[in-house]
Amino acid sequence: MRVDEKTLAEDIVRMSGTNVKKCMKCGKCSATCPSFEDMDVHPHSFVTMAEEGDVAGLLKSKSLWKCLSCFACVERCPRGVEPAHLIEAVRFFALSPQGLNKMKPDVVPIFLQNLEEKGAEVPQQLLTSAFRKYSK
Amino acid sequence: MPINAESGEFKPMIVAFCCNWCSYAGADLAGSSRLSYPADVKIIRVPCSCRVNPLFMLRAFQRGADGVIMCGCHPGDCHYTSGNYFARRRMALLFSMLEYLGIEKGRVRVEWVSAAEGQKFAITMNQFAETVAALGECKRLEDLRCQP
Amino acid sequence: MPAVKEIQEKMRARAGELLRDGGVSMALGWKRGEFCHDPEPAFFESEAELDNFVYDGFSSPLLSKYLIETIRKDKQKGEGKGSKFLVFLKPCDSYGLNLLLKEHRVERERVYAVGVGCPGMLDVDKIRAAGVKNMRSFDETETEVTIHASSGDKTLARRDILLEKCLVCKGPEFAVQDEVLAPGLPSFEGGDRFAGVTELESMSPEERFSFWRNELSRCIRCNACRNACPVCSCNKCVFDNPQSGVQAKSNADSFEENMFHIVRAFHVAGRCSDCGECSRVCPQKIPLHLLNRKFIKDINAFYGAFQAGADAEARAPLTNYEFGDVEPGAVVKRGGGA
Amino acid sequence: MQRIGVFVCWCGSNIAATVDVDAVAQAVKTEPGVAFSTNYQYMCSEGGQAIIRNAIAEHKLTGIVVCACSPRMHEATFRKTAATAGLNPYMVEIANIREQCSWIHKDREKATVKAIILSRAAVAKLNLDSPLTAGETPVTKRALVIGGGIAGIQTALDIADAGYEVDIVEKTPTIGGKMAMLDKTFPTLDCSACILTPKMVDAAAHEKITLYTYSEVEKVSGFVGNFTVDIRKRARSVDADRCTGCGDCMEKCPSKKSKSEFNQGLSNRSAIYIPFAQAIPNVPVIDREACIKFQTGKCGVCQKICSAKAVDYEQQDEIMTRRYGAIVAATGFKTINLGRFEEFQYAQSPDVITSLEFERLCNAAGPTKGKVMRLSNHETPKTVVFVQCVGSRSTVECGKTYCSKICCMYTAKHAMLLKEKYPETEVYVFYIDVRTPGKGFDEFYRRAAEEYGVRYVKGMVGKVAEENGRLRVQASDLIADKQLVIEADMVVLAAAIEPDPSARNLATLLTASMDTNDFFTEAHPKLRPVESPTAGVYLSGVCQGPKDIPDTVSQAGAAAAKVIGLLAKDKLVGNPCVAGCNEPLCNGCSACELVCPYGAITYEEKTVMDHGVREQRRVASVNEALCQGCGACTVTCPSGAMDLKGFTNLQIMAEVDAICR
Repeated sequence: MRVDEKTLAEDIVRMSGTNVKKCMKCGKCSATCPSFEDMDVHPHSFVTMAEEGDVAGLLKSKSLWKCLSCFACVERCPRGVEPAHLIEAVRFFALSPQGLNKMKPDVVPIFLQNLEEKGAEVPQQLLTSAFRKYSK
Repeated sequence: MPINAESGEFKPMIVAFCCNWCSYAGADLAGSSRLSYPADVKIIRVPCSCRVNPLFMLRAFQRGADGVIMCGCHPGDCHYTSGNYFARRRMALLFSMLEYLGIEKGRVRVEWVSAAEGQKFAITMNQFAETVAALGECKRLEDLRCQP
Repeated sequence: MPAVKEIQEKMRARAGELLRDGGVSMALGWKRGEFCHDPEPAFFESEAELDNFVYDGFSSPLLSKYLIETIRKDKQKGEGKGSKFLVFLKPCDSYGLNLLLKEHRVERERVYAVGVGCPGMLDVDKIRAAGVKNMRSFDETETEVTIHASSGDKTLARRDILLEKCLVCKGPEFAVQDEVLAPGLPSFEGGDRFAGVTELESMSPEERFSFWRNELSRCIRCNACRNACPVCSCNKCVFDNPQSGVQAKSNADSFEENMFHIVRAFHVAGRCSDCGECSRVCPQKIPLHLLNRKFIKDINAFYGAFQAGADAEARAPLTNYEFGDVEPGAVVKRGGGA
Repeated sequence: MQRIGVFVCWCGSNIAATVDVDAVAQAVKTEPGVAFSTNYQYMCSEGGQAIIRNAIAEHKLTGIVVCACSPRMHEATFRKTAATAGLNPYMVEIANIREQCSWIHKDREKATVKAIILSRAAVAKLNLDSPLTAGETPVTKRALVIGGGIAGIQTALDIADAGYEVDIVEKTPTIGGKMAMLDKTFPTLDCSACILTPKMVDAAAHEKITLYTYSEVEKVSGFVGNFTVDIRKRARSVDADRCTGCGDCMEKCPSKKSKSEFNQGLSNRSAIYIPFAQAIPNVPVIDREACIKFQTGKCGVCQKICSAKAVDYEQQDEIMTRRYGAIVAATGFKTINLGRFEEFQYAQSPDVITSLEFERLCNAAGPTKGKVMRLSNHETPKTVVFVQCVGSRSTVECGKTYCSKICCMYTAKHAMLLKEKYPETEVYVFYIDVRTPGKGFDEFYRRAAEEYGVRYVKGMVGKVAEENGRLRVQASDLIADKQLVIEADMVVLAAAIEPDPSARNLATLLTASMDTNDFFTEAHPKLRPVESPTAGVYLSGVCQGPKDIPDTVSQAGAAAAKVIGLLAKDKLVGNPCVAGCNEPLCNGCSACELVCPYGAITYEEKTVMDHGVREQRRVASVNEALCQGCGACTVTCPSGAMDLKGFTNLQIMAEVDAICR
């Protein structure tokens, strides 16, 4: 892990391609989020935390893995802040030090099996988007 | 311009065309803020940068100027709405042509200075005077008949 | 494909027709000059005068500019009001006429423009350089020219003895015309007309300076360039006007190097159709087109491709602007339109 | 040859401490044309001015150079001084030896040399000065107001009350505009119609005001003080002079399926219609698109029924040409199209409405007689959700980046009105910020929350979905950090407002500039807020930017004051430093016309004397009333025919020469 949280936060924001300063705290992202109830940190707070450089908070939040990447917040945000892209970027930073950023096709059936057995623990939409992103 | 006889120091002769509404006011602000720049810079007031005929610049060089600078309102801020846009095209073409004719880069310059930018005006003039001083006397466009 | 002589006859016949009953009171064409290689612009007022009409590989001079004075005199006489003047145009000449129309120097309704196909104009200097002395007459086809001279007969490939402007031909289309005779002659387009400019741009400032000093110092201020130029048509030129503050009628000292040619090039910037007449007529062989083409090249690079005279409506680059135009400082930094 | 006096100012020690003023005065003595030179402590003081006046008289000076502070400071002062001494005020040049010399240089010798050079340049310029007189143009004492909403009406009334003729051009069949559609007005809750209709009547009855409704401006030419405007009076198909406004035709008209514009499409109207009961003029108009007679040729009921014989199917559009001294744009606004905000279901659900529609539902004269009801089942809603900032403050393509300014207040008003009528209703307002700068505004909003129990929730609505005949509103409560789901019966969207689309075309006609949102640009955002940069064109109401009624009325009055100030003048005195064409030199090429930002240059066929030859030529002609003296034309002109008085080519070159000497 990098020591310098501020630099890391800047990297995350830059990588996400979002401009967190454009956020006017309207909360439409949180209002529109289908995973809101499962999250501890809600999309609008996510943006604020990124703006404040609270990387530790972002990395350990449950929300990081609850976001479905459905992009409803991206679609609805009136300022073009795109919180989902921010979450994607944080995910990448959470995964890359663990060497887990290369998702392999053979792990997908296991997840899917779990899905059938235990119900919707890992939403399929997340799996698809994760596979698309991390198998690159 | 002649080299100062006593010190041997080269003092460039610089003509600055300033539009009345932004840059001339910017120069005044530099003055009232006591921001100094070389005395070699002499300002000619014009209503708008679009009043500056490329001919005037050539004329200055012909008469022995070592550098000529034109200042106007920032694009979009012209008092006459569009004057500086026309000036910008004229100067872009003129500068490119002067370079093509082998006149040293740095003897001509355009800078947009607003009425609030006294500091920018002073910095610009300091930089420009420095650049021109480094280039030395401008002989390439000088006309000997025009010398005393 | 008609031979050049045939085109000449067609033109002569058509001019005759139009003078006789086509409502045209005068025809502007070329007549034989002192030598076989210098036909000169001429007015033809009757069919009989057309005997001297010439159209060949040396009919380079632009005619449209003469319309200004012709129409002006016609108006002064107050007679023949509304009468038309026939002018012959090679494809590249049509751009010049369009410029005159656009700048209201000539009224469209007073002109009957007859376009004629052009086989490519010949450069007498290149012929001389090929060893021809005292040229007396010549025969030409689209590909070859046979010179009859005191030094003997010589056949040269047409391409080798074309004027520079014809090697970078704008193509066989007419920018403006009322009718076209002998269209579709092959043209020699395709050359890089900016090659000379690019070459100069790649030199050091000192080399460029000495190049231009060497060229421009030969200027004798004969004003041939100015007089040949289709857009240099001011009622009174600033250089002839004591009130302009830049009057200078003859060459003395370094005015030509420092002011005259720069100012002239700037005056026609955005209006120059690149007809190449200035360089062709220069008795001192100064490559003046390299000044104009520098502006054309820069204009194309900075503000988008523009061909002056291609139409009579579009705004010229210097009477137009865009918010995001390049800054003069950036131009100097990157070394012009290179 | 000029006789020039040079007056070097010390400005106390401001100049004299750094510049040897006496040396400057001595050095310029030998300059061509200089007949007198002196220096004095404060040239701008009465004593200094007296020295100048005396010297002008004593030395028969033809012009003066004052070497002092910036011309931006005292040029006007010294021009007046010169004028009182009988000199032309434009025979004055200033050498700026304070701001551009003494204040920035420390070395006395260098500063003195520079001051001498600057003074020489001023002398060189003055040698070529000639007396200038400002041109005068007469003023047509009549104003045109475009737009008949509250902004236009108020502007017209104020101008007319000052005694000037005013015409109002309104594109719809009646004046009144958006304000006529409103129910109550904040922050006083008085009825909109009660305060607007008297003004409408006043405007119609005012002897100085002429109304052109159902009319549009088609062409504008001329300039400040002298506009010529073509107005297209569209055919009403009803003779206004004969019509008694009885309304029989509307009743009998068989085509009754057109959406009422006035009621925001919430009710239908007949093809021949008066938009609303208090419309002015109270004369119907036939909507030819909807009229059976016009579409099929078979009907004519209204003509048969009309006892006044006012219905005229043959009526044609009429073009009138009128002259005006001033033009006021008061074109107003419309709400933006919400069709693309799919998350709010505006296009899909009848129970999702805009605030303006809600306004009509509340109104006792509205389509429901003031009963607020769900349009799907005509039941009174139990839970109503108001959403703020719909399309405002948004950088997405279908939104507007600006704040629409009025929504916070009218939403508080709506919430209150609703609670007043139906106290049991649950009312939510979702806001991003509540913006209430205005007299009594914050108190008004707090009343809604505190006295009426309106639930203000900080957060946006993310999604509205129809579910079991109700609206499922999913929103966030940012303070509680909760996601709320509300089963609502009605959702009211505070749609962003945008300039009326007709403004774009009008701006082109008036050559008035607009910003990227199509609001008219003011001449100066702070100091000239009701004037357009185009002289003689003024701005009133929302066409300049979002505004509520109090702001609109104030601005309308301010625009009227500017118009009155203009019309009160018999003549307009222009800037004498204008461009002029030396006709024998002009080629007639039109280049200058293309670069003139004011349309001040036109071309005309003129008889020109050139070297004793008289001939007809196409030459440029400068309208001195329009020319602002920028000089763009002078540089564009290839032949040097165009020159700028006060800044001529020769003068600037003389300055260059003097500096480079």
